[in-house]
Amino acid sequence: MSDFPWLTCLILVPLVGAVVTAFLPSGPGEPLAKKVGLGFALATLVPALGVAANYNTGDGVQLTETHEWISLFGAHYALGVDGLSLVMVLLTVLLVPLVMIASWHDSDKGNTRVFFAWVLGLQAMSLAVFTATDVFLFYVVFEATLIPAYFLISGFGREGRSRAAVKFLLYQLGGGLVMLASVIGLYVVSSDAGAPSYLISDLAALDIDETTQRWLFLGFFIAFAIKAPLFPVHTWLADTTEKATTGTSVLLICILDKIGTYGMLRFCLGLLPEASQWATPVVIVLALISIVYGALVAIGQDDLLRLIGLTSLSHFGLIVLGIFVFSSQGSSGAVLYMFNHGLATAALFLIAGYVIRRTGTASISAMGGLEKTAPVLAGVFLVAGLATLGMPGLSPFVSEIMVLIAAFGYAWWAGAIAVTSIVLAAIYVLWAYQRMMTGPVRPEYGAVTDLDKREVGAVVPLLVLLVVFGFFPQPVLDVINPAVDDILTQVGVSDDPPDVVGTLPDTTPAEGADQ
Amino acid sequence: MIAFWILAPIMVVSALGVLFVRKAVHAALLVAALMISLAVLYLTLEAPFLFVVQIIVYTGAILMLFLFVLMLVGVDTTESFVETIRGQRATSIVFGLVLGLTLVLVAGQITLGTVVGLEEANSGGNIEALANILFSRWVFAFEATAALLITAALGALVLAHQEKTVKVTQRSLSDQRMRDYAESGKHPGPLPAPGVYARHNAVDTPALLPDGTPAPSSISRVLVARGTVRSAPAEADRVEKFARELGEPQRPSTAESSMESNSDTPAASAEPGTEGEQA
Amino acid sequence: MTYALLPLSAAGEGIIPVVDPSAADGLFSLLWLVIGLPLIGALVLLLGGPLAGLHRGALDKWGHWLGTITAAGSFAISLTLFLALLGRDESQRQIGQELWTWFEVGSLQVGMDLLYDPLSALFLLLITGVGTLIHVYSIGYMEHDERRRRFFGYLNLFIAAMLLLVLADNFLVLFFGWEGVGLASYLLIGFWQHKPSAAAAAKKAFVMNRVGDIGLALAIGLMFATFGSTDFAVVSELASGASEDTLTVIGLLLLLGACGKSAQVPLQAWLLDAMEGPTPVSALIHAATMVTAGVYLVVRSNFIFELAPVAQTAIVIVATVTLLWGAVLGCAKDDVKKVLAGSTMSQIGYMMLAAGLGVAGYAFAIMHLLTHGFFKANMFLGAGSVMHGMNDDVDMRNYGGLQKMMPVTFVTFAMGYLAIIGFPGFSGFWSKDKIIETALAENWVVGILALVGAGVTGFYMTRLMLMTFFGEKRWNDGVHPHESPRVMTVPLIVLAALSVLSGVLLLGNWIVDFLTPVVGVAAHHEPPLPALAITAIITLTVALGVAAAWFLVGKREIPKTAPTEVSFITTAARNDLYGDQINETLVISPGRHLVSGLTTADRVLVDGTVEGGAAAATGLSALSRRIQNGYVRSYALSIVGGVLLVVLALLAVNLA
Amino acid sequence: MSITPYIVLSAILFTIGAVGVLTRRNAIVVFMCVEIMLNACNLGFVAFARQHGNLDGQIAAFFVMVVAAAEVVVGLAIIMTIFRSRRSASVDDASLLKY
Repeated sequence: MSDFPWLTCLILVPLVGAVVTAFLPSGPGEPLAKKVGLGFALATLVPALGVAANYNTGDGVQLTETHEWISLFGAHYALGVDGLSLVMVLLTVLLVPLVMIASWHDSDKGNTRVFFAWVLGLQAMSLAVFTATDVFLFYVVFEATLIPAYFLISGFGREGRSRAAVKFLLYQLGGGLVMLASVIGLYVVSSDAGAPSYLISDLAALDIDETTQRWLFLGFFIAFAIKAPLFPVHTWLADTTEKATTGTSVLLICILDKIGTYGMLRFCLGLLPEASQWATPVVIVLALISIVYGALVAIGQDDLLRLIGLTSLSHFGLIVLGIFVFSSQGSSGAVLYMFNHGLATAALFLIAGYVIRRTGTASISAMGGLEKTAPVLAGVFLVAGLATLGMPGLSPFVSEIMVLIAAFGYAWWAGAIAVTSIVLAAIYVLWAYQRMMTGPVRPEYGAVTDLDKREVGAVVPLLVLLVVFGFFPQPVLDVINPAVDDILTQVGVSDDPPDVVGTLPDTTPAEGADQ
Repeated sequence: MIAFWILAPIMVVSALGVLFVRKAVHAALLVAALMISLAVLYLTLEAPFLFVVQIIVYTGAILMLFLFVLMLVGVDTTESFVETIRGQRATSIVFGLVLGLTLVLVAGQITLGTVVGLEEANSGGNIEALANILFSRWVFAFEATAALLITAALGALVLAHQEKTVKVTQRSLSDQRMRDYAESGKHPGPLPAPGVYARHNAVDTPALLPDGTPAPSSISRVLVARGTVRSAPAEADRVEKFARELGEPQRPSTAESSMESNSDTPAASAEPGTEGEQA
Repeated sequence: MTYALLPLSAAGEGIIPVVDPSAADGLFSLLWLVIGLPLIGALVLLLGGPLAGLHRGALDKWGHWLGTITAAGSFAISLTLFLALLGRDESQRQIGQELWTWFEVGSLQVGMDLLYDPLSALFLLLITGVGTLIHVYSIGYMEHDERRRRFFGYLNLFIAAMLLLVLADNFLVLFFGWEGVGLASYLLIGFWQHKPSAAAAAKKAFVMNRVGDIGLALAIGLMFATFGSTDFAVVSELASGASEDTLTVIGLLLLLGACGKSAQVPLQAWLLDAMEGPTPVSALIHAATMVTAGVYLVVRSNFIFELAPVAQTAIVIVATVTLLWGAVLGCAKDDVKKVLAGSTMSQIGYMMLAAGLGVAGYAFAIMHLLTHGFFKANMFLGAGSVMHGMNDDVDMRNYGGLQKMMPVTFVTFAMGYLAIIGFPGFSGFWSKDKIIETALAENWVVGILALVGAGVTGFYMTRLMLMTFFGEKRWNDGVHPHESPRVMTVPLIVLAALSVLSGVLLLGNWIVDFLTPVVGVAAHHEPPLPALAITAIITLTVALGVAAAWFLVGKREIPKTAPTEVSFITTAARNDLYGDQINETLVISPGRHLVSGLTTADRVLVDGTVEGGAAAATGLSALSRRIQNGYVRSYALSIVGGVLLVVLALLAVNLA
Repeated sequence: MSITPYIVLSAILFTIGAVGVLTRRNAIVVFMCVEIMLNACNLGFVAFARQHGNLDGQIAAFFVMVVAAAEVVVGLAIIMTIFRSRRSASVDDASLLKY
């Protein structure tokens, strides 16, 4: 079975699903389209599990499929997974059906068929992004994700969504354009070195001179920084999350934005190691600003969805920080954080969607006392919120503490600034919870109903995973660690040894090897 | 070469003439001259087939088409030479001069080597040689142009075709009127004019029916609504009074009694079918 | 008398104990169950009926018993393990149990490992013991609350987290428990979250705790960077190899963490607000266990503090300030729970003081922690019992003369009272005495301040007793005080007994010896005065405080409303010594401005730049599109222009 | 016999045609100018055919004629329809294709 094109299959299932769903007969409520869409999303789990089952931890890039595509400039249709990709693939296939279930009625006002079709389309493109091992293919599908994303934002959601969608698109296209320059630059570099090839494995073997690397790095980094997002180029984020449906926001923030950080690891670090190290100080400062700034601005928000969007700015800051401190803890922590952030923020968004569906408003100050009438809603919101603020026992904590420890290992000030996020996160989550859920019951929400089975069903898998990976993150880390080690080897860094080196605790006492 | 040196100035002058003549017909004639000269040049360039085609197709067909259209559009329309777009003419001329000079200079500079000539290619006859190439190497292009021509002809038909409107005749109008009368009882003939049976002849005075009552359909609804309708008998009384005072002989007055209240004929009493007819 | 038999240990100073656990076997392999039982209880109670397929109402009926039984079971195991530990040789008293690898990346390996040593053992007894009693008490106290099941779930969650905290074998697992108790505390303070004040207090407590957690997190980061591990065993092994500066920084960071959790100045402001929670919560979390986690942390990290004298000094300063701060608060408050909360702050100050004094004080810190756990829990529960009888009124000015109405409560409370003021023979006497004595021996300034604190303690506790149980009846209309049900009084009686008797812990210097494997042995410092004289002075000081209370409070009429014409100090103390105002001025207000400023800046400046760019582009295109005037000839002209350009460019290229 | 004069003539005619397109407003005259440009090109083709001794140039000219014929037919039809609706054959009157 190892020759079976699992990855192509993985991409094709949702893609076919998108087409099928789009051409189903229309009708009021369109339960058929929803069911077919969900069916395809669930069917995608099959090839995804196939990939996972055929994956051998620590064997590098696997399940590769390489076909010549445009031989003139060395583009291939090349797919493959390593630990990094696998984690993101699993996250994607997990979140999409949950999003569908949770937003079962969110698209009723618009064209339901189209909503489900675009969701599947987005899933297909995202999976292609995460499994592409050819830079050109990556670029193409990277840009292709914008098509479903644009239509999901502009077609469904709150008033003013078209503007948000255009803003989103312009930002992303801008980033993509800058990246295109670097992609072309890579072609030039690789054709100068012999036959042009866009395969990552070929490109990684190239010895690119420093100035070129820096320029290429800039192109990639700007694109990924917009995608991720990082501090000065983040303003599309809050607008988009505010206007889009929460399901769309989950897809955007929890899956699509991960492409940014994924790309940083894969391309910035993997292909341009010297330039990455050259840029590290600036990137780290940006990441730190994002962490603190995102959290502070989140505190100041009254719109629940904007708030959640901006918390992600803070979290992405931490992820980028983890990536660029160049240590195994930092990088593994960052990748794990990508996964965990996906789970936690998805849960938070979906639950926020439930809240808004009940109260009819996203304004936090207009809510209050919901805990009394909808205790389960408040409970799951609190758990998701606690995950977001990094409560031990829930999975984001593990990744957060790994990143913080790594940041401290990079420089004490980086750790000290990053760690403020744990207080700020507590403030924005708990303050929002306090204003929304606690206090006396407001008369207008006296009749708010608690979650129904479908709604609970959509978030419970996320919450269960949050808890399970909070206690047992090691299986995920076992997948991530070898991939991260490969990347760090490519960069050519190894972990700093501790200042005080000791042997095993029960042998000789420590030497005073203190610097 | 002599032919060339004779024809070239003619061609340039004709072309320039197209730029400057005010009437389109003149321009067409100049173009015709240009094209015939060009056909002759083709002959000197060993292209007898094109010579024929140029004369028959271009000069004969295409240019005639131009003339037809000119006739339709109006032969005598002259064009104003006042330029409406600012800077258009000056820029055009400058661009034209620069372009022309550049092309001429470049064309004059290039050395092309000895002319091969077409003796060999035309050895079996120019037309046969052309046909050989046209129906072998260029056959697909040829078929494509055939399709193009047909499409163009159809397109032109569609574009130039004018939908013929159905002419309305007196007969059909009259039939329609009778149909309306039969179906909705709409009055088929003209409505009575106001004041014709009254002594007082004015639009605000209703006509009187043979029984002496006023005909409501003879006055405009607007006047009824305004309440400015006058009563013909009352008017007649007034005239008689004056006449008596002046000592004129009395005239018989008819239908005196029933006319008192007709100045306030309610608007609703107007027949629905007569609405607007009076106006 | 016993006291004379208890000389301070004379062994040499500077022996840093190394944590070196042996693998858990036999009985000790049950260690995980200590945490596991309440955790299971919490899961069942919180996830409730739906998951178990039970009707929710059924779980509501016996849920509180489940909670109590799991806590009791945990206590039983703890007791068994403790006895087993006593049976072991002193060098064998560190037992480690490795459960599973939590996470492992590169050289960072964190095991979900437990460490059971004498220090943990004592904490286990305190947590599960007092915890069980409070569970029992809560059955009665929360009887009429429709969400009692959930309350017990939270209590069990708290017990599990606290046990994890004290059983952790490395700083990260400790941090896990540390945050876990913070969460439980948050949930329980805000248990009546329909009250906005409770919800706000819960959030405040959590956030201030998190400020402290910054310190702990950074300390962990620094430890990893320095030692490459966060295991107690490794760090204690390697600590002597690190520079003193590093250790000082780690120590100060740990202190910050301890300040947050133990409500020490400057992170003290949350504790008084935390009294919004149900009284059993105040007793369990905000008196007996969680707030002492800071003390535990300092004692546990003794291998670092011993090598960082500056950090130790910082502890002493913080502790001294706090013990006076709390005592002052206790004097001015009329809310019975807040008096007790102030007292708790103050008493934890004593513990921190002892812990800051180093090897000489660690054992006494733990000792006082235990005795305080008993008598303060006792008093909180007693206060709860009073409130229960007074329709949940907390204002002491509405009490008075309750000793007749609530005899059991009164007597048990009195035991606690005598214990806390240090009445000779009662448990607080032994433990506090030792701390002040050690303080005097180490630094006379700190010692005298601690002494003053003891006097103030006598004052405010006497004031509380007088206002509550003696004097005129000042009850509000419709209040009919009555004794609480048996299920509430039995825990009171047990705790009262412990308050009286736990002084025997010190018998034969037992606790010092018992803790030696963990904290080492102190050099003997000769106190400036004979021990007996010091004891006399302390007792005298306390008596002064009590007498002052008697003259200022007991002899006078107590007004129904608090007099407003009072001295500046009283006003300040009533306002928590302006702790909230200081926070407001220094942190919250600037923070709020910063947040609103940034929020605006994000819209106007950052987003404005982008939107401005877009607007500029729009304007530019609006201008440039005018070129498209619709005239075909104009377009043709631009085409010709383009052709010209291309031709010229080709020429230029060819000529060049 | 060099073909250079032919090429020069072709260039001159082409330029005159182009200027005519740019300056004349009567749509029919503009069309005629386009024809002049096309014919100028044809002249070039035919001349080069002779230069190279290859009939392909003549074929190209032939095709240009055919396409020109098609174009004229459609173009004149368009002019007719425009004239019918607007009573004008000025290219400036059809200026809707703007911002």
